[in-house]
Amino acid sequence: MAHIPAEKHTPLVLSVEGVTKSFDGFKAINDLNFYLRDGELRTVIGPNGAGKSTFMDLITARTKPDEGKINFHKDNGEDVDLTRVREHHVSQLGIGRKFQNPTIYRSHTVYDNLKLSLSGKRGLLHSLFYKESASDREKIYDVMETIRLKDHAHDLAGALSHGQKQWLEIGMLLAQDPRIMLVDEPAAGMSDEETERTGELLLSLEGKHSLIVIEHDMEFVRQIASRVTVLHQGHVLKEGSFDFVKSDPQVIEVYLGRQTRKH
Amino acid sequence: QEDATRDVLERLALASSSEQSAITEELSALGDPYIKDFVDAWRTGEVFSYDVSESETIVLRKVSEKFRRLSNDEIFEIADEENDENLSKIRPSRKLRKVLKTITDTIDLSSPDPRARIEAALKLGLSQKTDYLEALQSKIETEENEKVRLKFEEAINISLLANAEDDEALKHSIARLGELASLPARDGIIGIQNEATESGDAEMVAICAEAIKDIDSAQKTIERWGNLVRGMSTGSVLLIVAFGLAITFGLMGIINMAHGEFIAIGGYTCYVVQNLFADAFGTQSAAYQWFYWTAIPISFVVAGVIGYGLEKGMFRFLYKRPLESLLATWGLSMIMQQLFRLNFGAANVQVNTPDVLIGNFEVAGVALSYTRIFVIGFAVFVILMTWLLLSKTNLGLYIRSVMQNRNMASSLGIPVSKVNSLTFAFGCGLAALAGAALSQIGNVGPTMGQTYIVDSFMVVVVGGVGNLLGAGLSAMGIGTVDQFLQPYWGPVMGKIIVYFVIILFLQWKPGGLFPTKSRSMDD
Amino acid sequence: EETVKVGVLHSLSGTMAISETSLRDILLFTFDEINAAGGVLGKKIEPVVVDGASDWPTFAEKAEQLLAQDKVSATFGCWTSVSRKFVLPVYEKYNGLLFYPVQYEGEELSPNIFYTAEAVGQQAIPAVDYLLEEGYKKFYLIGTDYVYPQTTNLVLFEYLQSKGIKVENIGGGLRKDASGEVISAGKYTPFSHSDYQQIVAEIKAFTASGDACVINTINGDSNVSFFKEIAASGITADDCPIVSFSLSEDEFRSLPTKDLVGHLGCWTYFMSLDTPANKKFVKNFNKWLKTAPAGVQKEGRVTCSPMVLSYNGVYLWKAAVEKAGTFEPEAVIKALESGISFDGPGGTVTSQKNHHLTKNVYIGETLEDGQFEILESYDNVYGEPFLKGTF
Amino acid sequence: MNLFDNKLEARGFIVAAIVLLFALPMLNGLTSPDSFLHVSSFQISLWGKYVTYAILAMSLNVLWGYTGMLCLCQSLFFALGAYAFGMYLMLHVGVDTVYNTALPDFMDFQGYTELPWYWKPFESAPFAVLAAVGIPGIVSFIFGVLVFRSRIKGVYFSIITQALTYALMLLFFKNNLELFGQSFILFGGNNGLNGFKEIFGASVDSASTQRWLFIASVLLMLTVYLAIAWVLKTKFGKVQQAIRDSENRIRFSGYSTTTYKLLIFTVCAMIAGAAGALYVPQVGGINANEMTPAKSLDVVVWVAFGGRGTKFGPILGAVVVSLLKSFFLRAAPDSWLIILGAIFIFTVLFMPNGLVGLPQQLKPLWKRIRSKSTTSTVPVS
Amino acid sequence: MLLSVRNVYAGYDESMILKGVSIDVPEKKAVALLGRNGVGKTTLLNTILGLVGTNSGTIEFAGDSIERMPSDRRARMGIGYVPQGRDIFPGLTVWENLNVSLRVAGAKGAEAESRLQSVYELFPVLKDMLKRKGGVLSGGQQQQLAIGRALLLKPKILILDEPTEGIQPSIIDQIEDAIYAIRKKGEMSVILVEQYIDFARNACDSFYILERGSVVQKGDISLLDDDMVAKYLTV
Ligand SMILES: Nc1ncnc2c1ncn2[C@@H]1O[C@H](COP(=O)(O)OP(=O)(O)OP(=O)(O)O)[C@@H](O)[C@H]1O
Ligand SMILES: Nc1ncnc2c1ncn2[C@@H]1O[C@H](COP(=O)(O)OP(=O)(O)OP(=O)(O)O)[C@@H](O)[C@H]1O
Ligand SMILES: NC(N)=O
Ligand SMILES: [Mg+2]
Ligand SMILES: [Mg+2]
Repeated sequence: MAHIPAEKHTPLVLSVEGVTKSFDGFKAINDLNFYLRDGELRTVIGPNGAGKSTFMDLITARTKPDEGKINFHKDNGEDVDLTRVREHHVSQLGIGRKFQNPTIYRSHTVYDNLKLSLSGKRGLLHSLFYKESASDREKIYDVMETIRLKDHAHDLAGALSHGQKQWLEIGMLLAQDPRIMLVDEPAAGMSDEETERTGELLLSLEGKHSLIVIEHDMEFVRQIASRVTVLHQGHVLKEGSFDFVKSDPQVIEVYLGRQTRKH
Repeated sequence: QEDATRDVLERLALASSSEQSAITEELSALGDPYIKDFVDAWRTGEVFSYDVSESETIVLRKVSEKFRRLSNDEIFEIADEENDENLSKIRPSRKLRKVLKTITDTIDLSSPDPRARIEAALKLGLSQKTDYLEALQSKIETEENEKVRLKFEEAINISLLANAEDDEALKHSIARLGELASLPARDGIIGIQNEATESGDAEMVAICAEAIKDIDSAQKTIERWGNLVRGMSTGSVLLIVAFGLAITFGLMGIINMAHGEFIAIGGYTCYVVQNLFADAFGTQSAAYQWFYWTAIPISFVVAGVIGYGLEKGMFRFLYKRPLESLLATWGLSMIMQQLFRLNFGAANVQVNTPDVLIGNFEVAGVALSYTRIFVIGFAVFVILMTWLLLSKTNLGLYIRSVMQNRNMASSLGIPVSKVNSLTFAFGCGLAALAGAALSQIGNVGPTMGQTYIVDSFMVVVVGGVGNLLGAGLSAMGIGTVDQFLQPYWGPVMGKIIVYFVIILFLQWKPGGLFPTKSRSMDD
Repeated sequence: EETVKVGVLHSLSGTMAISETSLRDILLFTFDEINAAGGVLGKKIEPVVVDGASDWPTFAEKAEQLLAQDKVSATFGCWTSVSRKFVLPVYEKYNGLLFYPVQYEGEELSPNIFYTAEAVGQQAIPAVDYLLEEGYKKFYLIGTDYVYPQTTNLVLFEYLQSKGIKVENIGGGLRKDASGEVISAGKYTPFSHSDYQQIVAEIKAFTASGDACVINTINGDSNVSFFKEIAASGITADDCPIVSFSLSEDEFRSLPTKDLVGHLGCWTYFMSLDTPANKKFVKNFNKWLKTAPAGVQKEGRVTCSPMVLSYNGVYLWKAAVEKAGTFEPEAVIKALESGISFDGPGGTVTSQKNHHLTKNVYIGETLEDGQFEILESYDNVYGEPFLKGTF
Repeated sequence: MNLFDNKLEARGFIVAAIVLLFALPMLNGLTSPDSFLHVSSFQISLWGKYVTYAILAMSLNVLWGYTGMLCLCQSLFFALGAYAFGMYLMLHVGVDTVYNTALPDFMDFQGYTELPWYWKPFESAPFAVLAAVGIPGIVSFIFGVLVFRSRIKGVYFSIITQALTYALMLLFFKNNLELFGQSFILFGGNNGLNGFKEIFGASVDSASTQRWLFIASVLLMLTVYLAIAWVLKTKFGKVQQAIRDSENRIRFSGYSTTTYKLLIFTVCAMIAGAAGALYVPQVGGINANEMTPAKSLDVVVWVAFGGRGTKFGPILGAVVVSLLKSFFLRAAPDSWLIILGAIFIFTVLFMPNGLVGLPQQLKPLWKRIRSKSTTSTVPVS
Repeated sequence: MLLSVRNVYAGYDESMILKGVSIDVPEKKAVALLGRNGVGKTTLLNTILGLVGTNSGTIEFAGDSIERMPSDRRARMGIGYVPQGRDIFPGLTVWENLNVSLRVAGAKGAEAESRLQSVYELFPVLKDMLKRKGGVLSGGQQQQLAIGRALLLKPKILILDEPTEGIQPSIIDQIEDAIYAIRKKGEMSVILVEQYIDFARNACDSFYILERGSVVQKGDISLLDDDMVAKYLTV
């Protein structure tokens, strides 16, 4: 079903080929093929349990596939098989992720959460002798501005509300400035207006970064999506423009339902 | 005939050591089974001399708390056993006992108990005395039990090692002993082999070597099976101790440093109940035999109640600070240990074994004591009980939910604080059950639990924290590996290797045999 | 009223409390007895009791505290050899005086310690002599893995061979160094070992052909597991007697004595000794227990060799102080070295120049009530700490 | 970068340094024993021992308090350091008058006439000092690689470290190690190493040696304190704490937690080893008893008691618990366990932040008392 | 009034989050609780459940004052809670997660069966996954489980903290229908915290808006107009 996109503006950054993953006999991901272009913003939708988060787990080496290859194409033309490296290495390659459930460093302040996420070296010596530069600080403040947690800069992240944690994790992703951003349900727990702002934020990142965004909020998807992949039972069910997938009867049946909600 | 025997025995008991040898001759001629009965009683301090008058001394035998006159079995009232000047305990000298032993062994050759016949035969065979050889040879004719016959044959051949008429007969005996895989004969055959080597009798040397090889290979097989059986028994000890831990630690997340002391509560409860029974019924009574079976449930309840109280008074406040529970339980452990010392003395105390658990069970050369068999059975019982509780009852379901998420459980209406208290009480009760079981194979004292704690923690992690089936399997595995390593490496190196094997095992399965699966980030 | 301070340094908590608490008790009794009789040089004894907590650095610390802060005239204490090794330099540094009461391996001689304890020659050797006399031909050696059993068994290994016992008839295993010399004989288990199934199976096989006995130097609570396993396996004292060197009447309180009936012990004192001195001693101790301070267990108490050797130590010290006319350790040691006798519950003991005691040795057989029946005695055996390599 | 959190801490540090490094040694060395200012050698060596305990506690605190690894083998590393240095001391006891050999007595017992090859290097003082730090370092590194690589953590980590302690304890209790049919003499078995005479050519027991050992211990403690304070202020310290909170998460931020943990674990083991090396000449011996799991738990108790995850807590905990224990061992030999146990339970129930948290905890109470006393003077309007 | 919260002050450790909040939930009515991130909505719900203690103020439920009661008693009195962040029991299977509710509610036999059927109808996926551990479900599946579990209790009042988070559109519709049906049939009262204003509008009778720990607006749901949304719910 999936195919390499026809428009050849930019090179691929990620190709997922023939990936299968099962848990105790249950195939969560089933012969999945997926390609992402440099600078592309791809939206992934699909029913609960379709395997979207598992897909991100596979890319970030949190889970190892049973079969298939996941290649990250570096700028220098080198390929890295992401199924053979460890999580921190994936991150160092420039793949960042926001998890579905907000995960942050609870007993660090908002500021330190961002500081730890800032792009840069991750070695032992580096972190021992790292000195915070003015530009680093500026960057952190910029991010805090964007996620509107400036007032909470020195509050412990564990004490934030659910929505604020979501924001903080988005901020951590921004601070990390990775080449590929994997964003799992960024709009969950946000108000309509915030959701829209998040959409704008993501759109502004398009081009500079490659993004994979998972969301269930159709309004949000409409806002950001040029290209949508629909996953179902671990496999690509449909791929195409928002309007194309939205009106697909199969997608409606397994995912969208009657679509009575008006906005 | 018994009257005659009794008469001789009375004379023997009162005789001076110089007169005794003559009397034993008489006795061996009698061959009455009562001799054995009496000799046992004599040896274990149940026989007394009593001065009826200046000149007359009689022999009394204490049978279930009553004194009976040896000669006529009349009950003889003794008002004050402790302070009666005329009464004094008598016992056979070491030398006399040895003589009596061969007499009783000969008697035992006709015992109705096949095991007694076997043992007696081997003893008499090993003595390699011609008199006994004859006795054995005549008995084997009438022996009907096939197993016993084989043993008789073995005994005869062992005796023949020293008494064979000629070299041919000797060679035959040796070969037969090899076939019979007779371990008792091994030393004797080696002796013959050595002599033969010196005298240059190559054929004899070869026959001996062959026999020894047979014996050794049979012994190897016995050893292997023995290791397996002993491994299970070691494993079940670990398991019993580990189950309480699996509850308090695996499920509740409380690192209970006082777990060992709860085990000791079980041991001491058995001790106290034993003493109460002894006071109430006397140690000779049939009722006394029940002390242990009564003590088991009591120990569970006692520890459970104490655990319940402690949970209410202390641990309740610590769920939000699980690491602190380590410090609290450490303090608790110190206090409990010293309270045991102050109450029961610093020395260990002694818990008796009920008569039904005395002795061992032997199959094909592999022996396992009844206490060990009991412990294996007890472990199975504890597993079943715990499994039933956790998976088949409301409380079990509540326990598991509360342990997973306290707040959510209470938001759903589960009485969390009650469940917590009951779970902790249950864990403590299990610990005490372990103590009750251990009282049969080890010592009972203030630090009795500590010995097993490290091993039991290993059982819990190898099984997968919070997984009871895993705990069962890992306990058996660890026990068996331990027993198989011991013969080669000795108990200490064996144990060290077990630990390193476990470390390597966790390399392969870091979450234990049955790791808890979760997609959550923070575990 | 003037007093003289003495130290009591035993473990009242931890693993060794099982054994050592009784020694604290007997010492308190002895001091009370002496004080009631007028004290020493007219001064009452004031004991300073400290808990060594079964922890050797703690022993060293408390020993130093007794010497440096309390300035005790003498100390009575220690059970394990390692605790003695840890306090030894302290006594030498402060030039103090320690009385050590528990059977030990020898191979040591400190000018500041008096070893009232049984040396190997006062326990193991007589016991083996007895067994040889009884006609035993195979000896299985088992012990706890530490210096006392290791050294004792090494001495016995040499001794048995000198008596014509073949190496293959000495069970438990041998360990040799690179040059092939035997450096360790016997089977060893760690402290508090509790699983003797394997070893008992081995012993059973070893004894299958008869005339075998076991020399047991297991220390502490492992003995319970060991004897329970032995009893369950059907090995009886008649088939194969076990002679234990670290089981006294006090340990029997916690052992299934029914299972031990007929097995042997060897000490320089037994509670069952039928002498007026012993009768009086036992009676007085029991009387004292009724009024003993809190913390002293009052029921079911017995006396045993380490207790009596502690008791003897105090009286020897008293006699030496009186002879020297001073509490100064140096003078007291001199007096002791000159040979002082005391008629103790186990017979007369005499201090030797080499800081050990000459005393009577008894072989006993265990009875079901936890007492020994005395089978044999050897009078006035000289205490010699250096036996290794002498056979 | 300022290493201290506030002025109070900085001043406290300087005062402590002066008192411990100068005042106490001087009161020991320069006053006459009868003077009431005199600090006895006994006190000096006692406090020297406590200081090494404090260092040990600090090293555990870095693991447990700051990185969330409840390590139950910290006193194993301490003991390894002590053994390494103890071996050096053991080889410098001179020719014993009893045996007429320079070999350690336990070797002589077993008929050794020559020092085995693996003991030989320890005749050299520099080697022994290096080994005291290096052996715990190597052991912890190898063990750490195994454990961290396979992501053993949480209670699994605690228990596996306990198993390591236990296994090595059993080994060190042995007199001989039998391998390949040969026996190797180990480290004195249950008796361990003791009876030392000389250290770097000076008498171990002399007052001045004890004084120098005390000073060296204090120096090490102060250095470790500063190092911890420094690391806490760096990004490394933040990574460390993030590992404690959510090790899984920080991997996705690109940090190799395995490497971080390995370094922390190894360095802490080396610190513990160094403390052990300083401990052994001050105590006069080492045996495998120091490796029992209970000893490692003692350290955990010190840290929890003083205040986990605080810089000063472990020091306070180690010293106060040791002091209390030492005091009650003599003052209440029959009931000290009960007293100390009750103190621990009290601490847990009523002092959630340990001893160091006490002032903070008492502040509101103090405020209330003060405000009460002030309101009572002000007439109600 | 089924539930009335009166002038409640509550918070964590040192920081006071709720500053004198009062809300009323009538019998058989659905109330929406709205507000920006971090204003204290979850805190308020936790206070009602007793997971966060009150400093002052009263909470009355079905005529009893409950603010000093332990959470589990409150729950057994008839408060069902679907927390934010789907606190299911990860180590229990889906079936066990559901069974907990049935056991607590004492529902057996046919009664239990019918309750289960209605949950399966709403969330068919759960039925296929009864044997799977809760912890391995996908986010949306966990959310469905959490809602199902609360429904099985048949509480007098159902408290939902952003229940639609992470759920696919078709099922959100069904949840909306379900709440609507509950209201219609008068089965239970509902407190709904939502960011999805339309969802709240469709599902609820009245609303409260929280800002910095205080109620700033309340009224019938029809009064919730775009101005109000703009003023209080956008940034
Ligand atoms: N470790 C695991 N063990 C067993 N099953 C798993 C595991 N991880 C995921 N699954 C199953 O795989 C399927 C896909 O889960 P995943 O979280 O990827 O779904 P999703 O598309 O992200 O759904 P949602 O929209 O609800 O977040 C689910 O049915 C889930 O139960
Ligand atoms: N555990 C906690 N400790 C301290 N402060 C907390 C804690 N949880 C929440 N807070 C603070 O309380 C305030 C209210 O949080 P709450 O979770 O009630 O917000 P909310 O209205 O539910 O927000 P959201 O829409 O993001 O879920 C927030 O400012 C948050 O920082
Ligand atoms: N000296 C002893 N028994 O350790
Ligand atoms: Mg998902
Ligand atoms: Mg909320």
